[in-house]
Amino acid sequence: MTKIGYFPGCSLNGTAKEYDLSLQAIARIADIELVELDDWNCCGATAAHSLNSTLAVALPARNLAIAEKMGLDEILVPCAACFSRLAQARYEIKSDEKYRTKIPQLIEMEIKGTANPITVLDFLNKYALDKIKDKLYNKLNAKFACYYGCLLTRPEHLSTIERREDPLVMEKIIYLSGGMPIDWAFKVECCGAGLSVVRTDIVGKLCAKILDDAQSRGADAIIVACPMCHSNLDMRRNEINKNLSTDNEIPVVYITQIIGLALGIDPKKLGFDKHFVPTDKFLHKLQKQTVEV
Amino acid sequence: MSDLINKTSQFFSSGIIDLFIGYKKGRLGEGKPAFFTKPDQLSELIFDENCIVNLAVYLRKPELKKYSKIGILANFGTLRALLQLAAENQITDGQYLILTVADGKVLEFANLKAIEEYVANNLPKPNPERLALLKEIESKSREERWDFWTRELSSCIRCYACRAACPLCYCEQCLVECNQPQWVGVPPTGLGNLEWHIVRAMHLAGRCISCGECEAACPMEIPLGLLTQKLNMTIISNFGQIPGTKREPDYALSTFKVDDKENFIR
Amino acid sequence: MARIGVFVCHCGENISSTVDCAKVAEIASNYPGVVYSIDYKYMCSDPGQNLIKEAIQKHKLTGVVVAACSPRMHEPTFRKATAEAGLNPFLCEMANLREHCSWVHFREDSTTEKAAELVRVLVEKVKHNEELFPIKVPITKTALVIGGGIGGIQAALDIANSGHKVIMVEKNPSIGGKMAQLSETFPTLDCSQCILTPRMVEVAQHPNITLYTYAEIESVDGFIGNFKVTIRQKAKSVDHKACTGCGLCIEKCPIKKIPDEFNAGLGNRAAIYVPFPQAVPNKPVIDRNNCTYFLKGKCGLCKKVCPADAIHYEQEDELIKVDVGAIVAATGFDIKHSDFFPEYGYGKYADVIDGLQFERLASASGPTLGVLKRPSDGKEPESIVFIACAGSRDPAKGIPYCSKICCMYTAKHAMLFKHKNHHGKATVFYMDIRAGGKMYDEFVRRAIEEDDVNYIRGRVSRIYEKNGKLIVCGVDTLLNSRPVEIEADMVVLATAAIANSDSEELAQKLHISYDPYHFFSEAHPKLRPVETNTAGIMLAGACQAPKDIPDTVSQASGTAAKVVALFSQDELTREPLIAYVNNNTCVGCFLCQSVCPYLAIEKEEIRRRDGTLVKTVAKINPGLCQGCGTCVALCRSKSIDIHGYTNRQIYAEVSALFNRREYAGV
Amino acid sequence: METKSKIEPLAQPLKEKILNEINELVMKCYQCGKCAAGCPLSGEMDYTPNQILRLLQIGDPLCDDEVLRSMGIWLCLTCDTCHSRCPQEVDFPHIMDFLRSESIKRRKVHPKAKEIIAFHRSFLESIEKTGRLHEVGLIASYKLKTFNLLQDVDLAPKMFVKGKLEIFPHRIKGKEAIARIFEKAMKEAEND
Repeated sequence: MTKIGYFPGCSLNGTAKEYDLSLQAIARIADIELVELDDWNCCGATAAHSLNSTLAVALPARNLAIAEKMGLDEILVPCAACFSRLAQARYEIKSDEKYRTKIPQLIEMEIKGTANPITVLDFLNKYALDKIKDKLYNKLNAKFACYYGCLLTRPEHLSTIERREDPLVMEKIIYLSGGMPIDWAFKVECCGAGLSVVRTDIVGKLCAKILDDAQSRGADAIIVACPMCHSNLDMRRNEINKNLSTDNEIPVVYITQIIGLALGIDPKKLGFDKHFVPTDKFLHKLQKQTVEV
Repeated sequence: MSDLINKTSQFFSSGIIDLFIGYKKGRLGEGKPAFFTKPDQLSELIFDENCIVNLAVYLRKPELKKYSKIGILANFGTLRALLQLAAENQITDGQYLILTVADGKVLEFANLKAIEEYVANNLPKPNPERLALLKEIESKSREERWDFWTRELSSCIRCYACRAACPLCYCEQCLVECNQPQWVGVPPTGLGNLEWHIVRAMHLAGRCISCGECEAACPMEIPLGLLTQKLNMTIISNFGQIPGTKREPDYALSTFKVDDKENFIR
Repeated sequence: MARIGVFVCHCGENISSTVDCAKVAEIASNYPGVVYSIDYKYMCSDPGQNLIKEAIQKHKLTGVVVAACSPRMHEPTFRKATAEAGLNPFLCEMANLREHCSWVHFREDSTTEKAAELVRVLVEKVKHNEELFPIKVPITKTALVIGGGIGGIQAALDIANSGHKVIMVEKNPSIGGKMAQLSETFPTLDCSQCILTPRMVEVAQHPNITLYTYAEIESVDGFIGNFKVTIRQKAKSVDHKACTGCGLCIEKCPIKKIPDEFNAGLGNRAAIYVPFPQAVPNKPVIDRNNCTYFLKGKCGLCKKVCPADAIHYEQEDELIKVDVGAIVAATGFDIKHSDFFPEYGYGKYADVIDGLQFERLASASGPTLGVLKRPSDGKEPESIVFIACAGSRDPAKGIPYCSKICCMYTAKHAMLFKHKNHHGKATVFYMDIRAGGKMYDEFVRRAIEEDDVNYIRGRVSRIYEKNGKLIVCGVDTLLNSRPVEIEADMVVLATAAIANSDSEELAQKLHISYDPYHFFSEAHPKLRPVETNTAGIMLAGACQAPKDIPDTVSQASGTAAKVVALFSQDELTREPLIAYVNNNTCVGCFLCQSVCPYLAIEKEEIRRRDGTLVKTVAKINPGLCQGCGTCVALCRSKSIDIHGYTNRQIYAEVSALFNRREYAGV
Repeated sequence: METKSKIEPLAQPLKEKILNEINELVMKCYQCGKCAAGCPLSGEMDYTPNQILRLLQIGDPLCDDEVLRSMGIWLCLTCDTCHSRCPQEVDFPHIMDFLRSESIKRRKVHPKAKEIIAFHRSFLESIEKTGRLHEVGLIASYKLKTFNLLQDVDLAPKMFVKGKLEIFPHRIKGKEAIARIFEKAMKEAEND
């Protein structure tokens, strides 16, 4: 059984429970053990990054140090925002002498930067796809708009994705899982997650463009790999629809949920009932066979 | 041994050679270079582990000019010397009949390519005692090394036996014999000795085939081979070129490349 | 006995402000062999030179040391003066008191002392100098022109019209180059083909020009006046002598869907083809990579229908050796192609095209016969966005330079569009308008003022497609960076002009240098703009840097003048400061051969009178040797030396430095 | 009694500080506007990215002041679109980070940005206390700070029903260690 470090981050314990559920379900089928970091802490998110640059490195660095101590080489970080913070912290520690000496004093732990954070897309490509491809159960008879947002594709020094302006890695995963990815124009545009609470008006405008494009090209669902993108596009739907002429009802689902469906896992166990935008119609469109996991 | 003698004798009788350079037994049991011009002399021909002299050194002697077809019995050092001489345009493919004895069998090399293959397959490992000695010298401080070499070289009497024994020292006029300008001081004392041996080592850097003849020839027992060996090791580790293994020129110290990363010459 | 004269120059105050020049002259007068010594304010002036000339004659000098500035500056001056006084010019040497002493030290006694030492070293050297005589090299009065675009055509015609032979090599099946692909030309809007094609015909018919099309340079050896060039004539599979150019083969060829290079991929051609109707020569070649006969061994339709029996499948590449005296590289440029602009969807959206494709769409000979139709659906566009600096001035994409031609051709494109569609909307996104040139800025103003082209200052961030329209997202930086989104039917990217993909390879064959972007380097950016650092090889056109047609033609004529000036002499004179071999001591190991950067070392056989070989020794080719001295340093037996810098001379200099004596109480 | 006179150093242009402290050269910007064209928020900003760079390029204290008081620096989402498309490779998000901390340090924060900072502060407080983010605590604290008492009231019950809100925070074992990290990092920021 493959063992890999796991940093769920605060969202997957709260607003993005379905992401955690579906990811764990896939991992079980793919025979991968996700080893949660002991007593991990919040990465600091945009807040630390906006207010205190030292804190912005120190908070994620503590998690990296924990992983190192646990002997983990790779940490799966499903939240793109957390991934960005962890990867940036590792980058700073490895490239900046100042941080190399300062951080161990702050976190009171040794850190070399040996544990490498990876995104959920890296994880699926590298560990899961091969193992689940024989276990695919359902044909995903729907069109999917794969949405990357900013933090999976940028900045260049952290991203592992090729063709940053027009990435295809998520599309490839969806295609291999039996779905039909569509070409659309807003897959790497920013949804405005950092201002979700304080400037919901702006978020509404940005997300409206994204949803509108996906709808006009006939997508049945938007696929995301980031809880920030998800909460913006899903929970803020009322705010978004104020900017659109007609109500947009496209469900926003995690890539892990879609793969879960392809594997025949019961939608409830994948947390489909936890979305704000109803997913019934979408699920109905797909075949309904399920397996026990 | 009869096989070797028989074969050589046949080469004489069929007119393939009119001179054969080999070894006969010396007074102390050593293999002594011997020049055979008639088959009936061949009873003295021997080849064993005591035949260490590098016979390639004779090939360019003017005395041999009257012979048109020469055969040579080559030990491993001689074979490498032959390859290096070919790379340096001094002998041509097919010019000599070249024999060696391996595992009791006589081998005749059809051409230089065959020698190249044979050499490649039989390259010996460096002598560990030698390597230990080199390591020991390397571990000394600069001053200690300077003292070591000035002491060793101060005994040089400038007999130039090292030059005479070396199969690759074939210049018609050596630069020590040039007096305008006088590159190297003539009297066998401090600086002049140092100059001579450094020049000699540099001239063999990347060319020395490590036969050990220079050191064996030195009447003052100066460990000359260490200098060339150290230079060779540096070249092998930096450029991967092993002298005396290729019949085409492949000389680390003299190759201009258009895409050289240093642009001093463009 | 040596009789040396020393001439110490003050260089105004450049030397005398820190060096006591009179003292240097006085000290030098005590050096062994020095019979005359003097200082003067400006030694390079007429009276200064006369001092030298008079002293040579009056004191019967055998050597001259001028202690002044760098030899780079005035060595030719003083050597000429020496020669005029009847002494071999190479018996004159310079001690560099200015750059090596006065400019880098303060005024102190030791500065004067150092100056005196520099003079002494040169006095010792000049005692060993020998009389040297310039080398004469014959000149083959035929020029090779590589590339048959407008640059190559102009150079070839100018040289040929001066009465010299020209060989032109063009890699494509026709000459004409990029200019043949253009629709109209700025700033006059005259038709490109109308002014170009008569010149193409002139090249083909000129008695002094031999034309090889569909041919490439295989190798170049030799040196100025004496190049030996091998040309690879690629197999055309068509006998051009027999072919009448009737076109039946092209008509019958079943393979017709090959993207047409001449139309920048916007049209198709057959596997046997003439690139365009006005091609020179106007006879087809077979593209073997796409021909069924060559791929599968059957078909042969063209051969069957050819009335002249001109199709020869068995034809092979031919290597042609020619001797030429000068080479003109006029290989032109390329433009950056697809996948370079993912944010602009270049390569993804059919209607995002490059400038050359627009030229073909606008050209009367193009795939749409001059009607602007967008590639995706053939619709005539109502709104076109033109984006300047697409890749140029973009260090992030590896091209920091300005491509120079885009500002003008973008204005032209917008104008051509507006002329064809008066109600159409033309928008140009630009960063700066660089329209330096006769009537150039007026041309851009005309596009803005008369043709109502909307120029927006700002760089486009991205382009996406929505409902059949291309949405172009930019800002107007002149309007408080207000966001601008324009719906366009077509977008034209003025993609960067780049060097040809094979330019590095050609530069290496020619032994010429190139810049980091693989454009060929000129010898001096201001004073020698058409020559390369390799004597006898010149440049014309955009192979050197992006250039428009007028600049290319001017440079080509300049290059032709250089070639004709070279050909006006029968022999070439070179400085004799080159290596030479001592045949007595050379043992012929030829390790010097691989070290020579100029391939100047050859083999020479020394034979007795009866023809028997004594030995093979190294020989320096005086035409190729540049006197760098690398071989001298390498030669173990010291058999190579260099005229003017012999081992004896250098040794004398070095020994002088080590054997210091007090010559005056400095 | 000895009195220490504290002499204010001559105002150093921000662009020099940016070069010295984070090694970004604002002079590289040639004002093409590609950043503003791609920025999802440039329409909302008082100064767009290129305009902020222009103000910095001038190097005048008044211009620097305008930058630090601008709203634009607070709207930046750090999405990196500007940087990834910049032909001159100016790492603008990096410069933005610097400008925000400088703006707080010099007490020049735009009035409308106070809510954004309040949110960030509430967020950090939540982490400082428990080691992880506690959404209920965060929202409550943020509302107290901003008096936006009605914001998102419709969301919370729904989230609770869907099991997405925890009423009580999860406190990690190493929360003292986290508190010490905060203490040291804050002290450092003050000393800078």
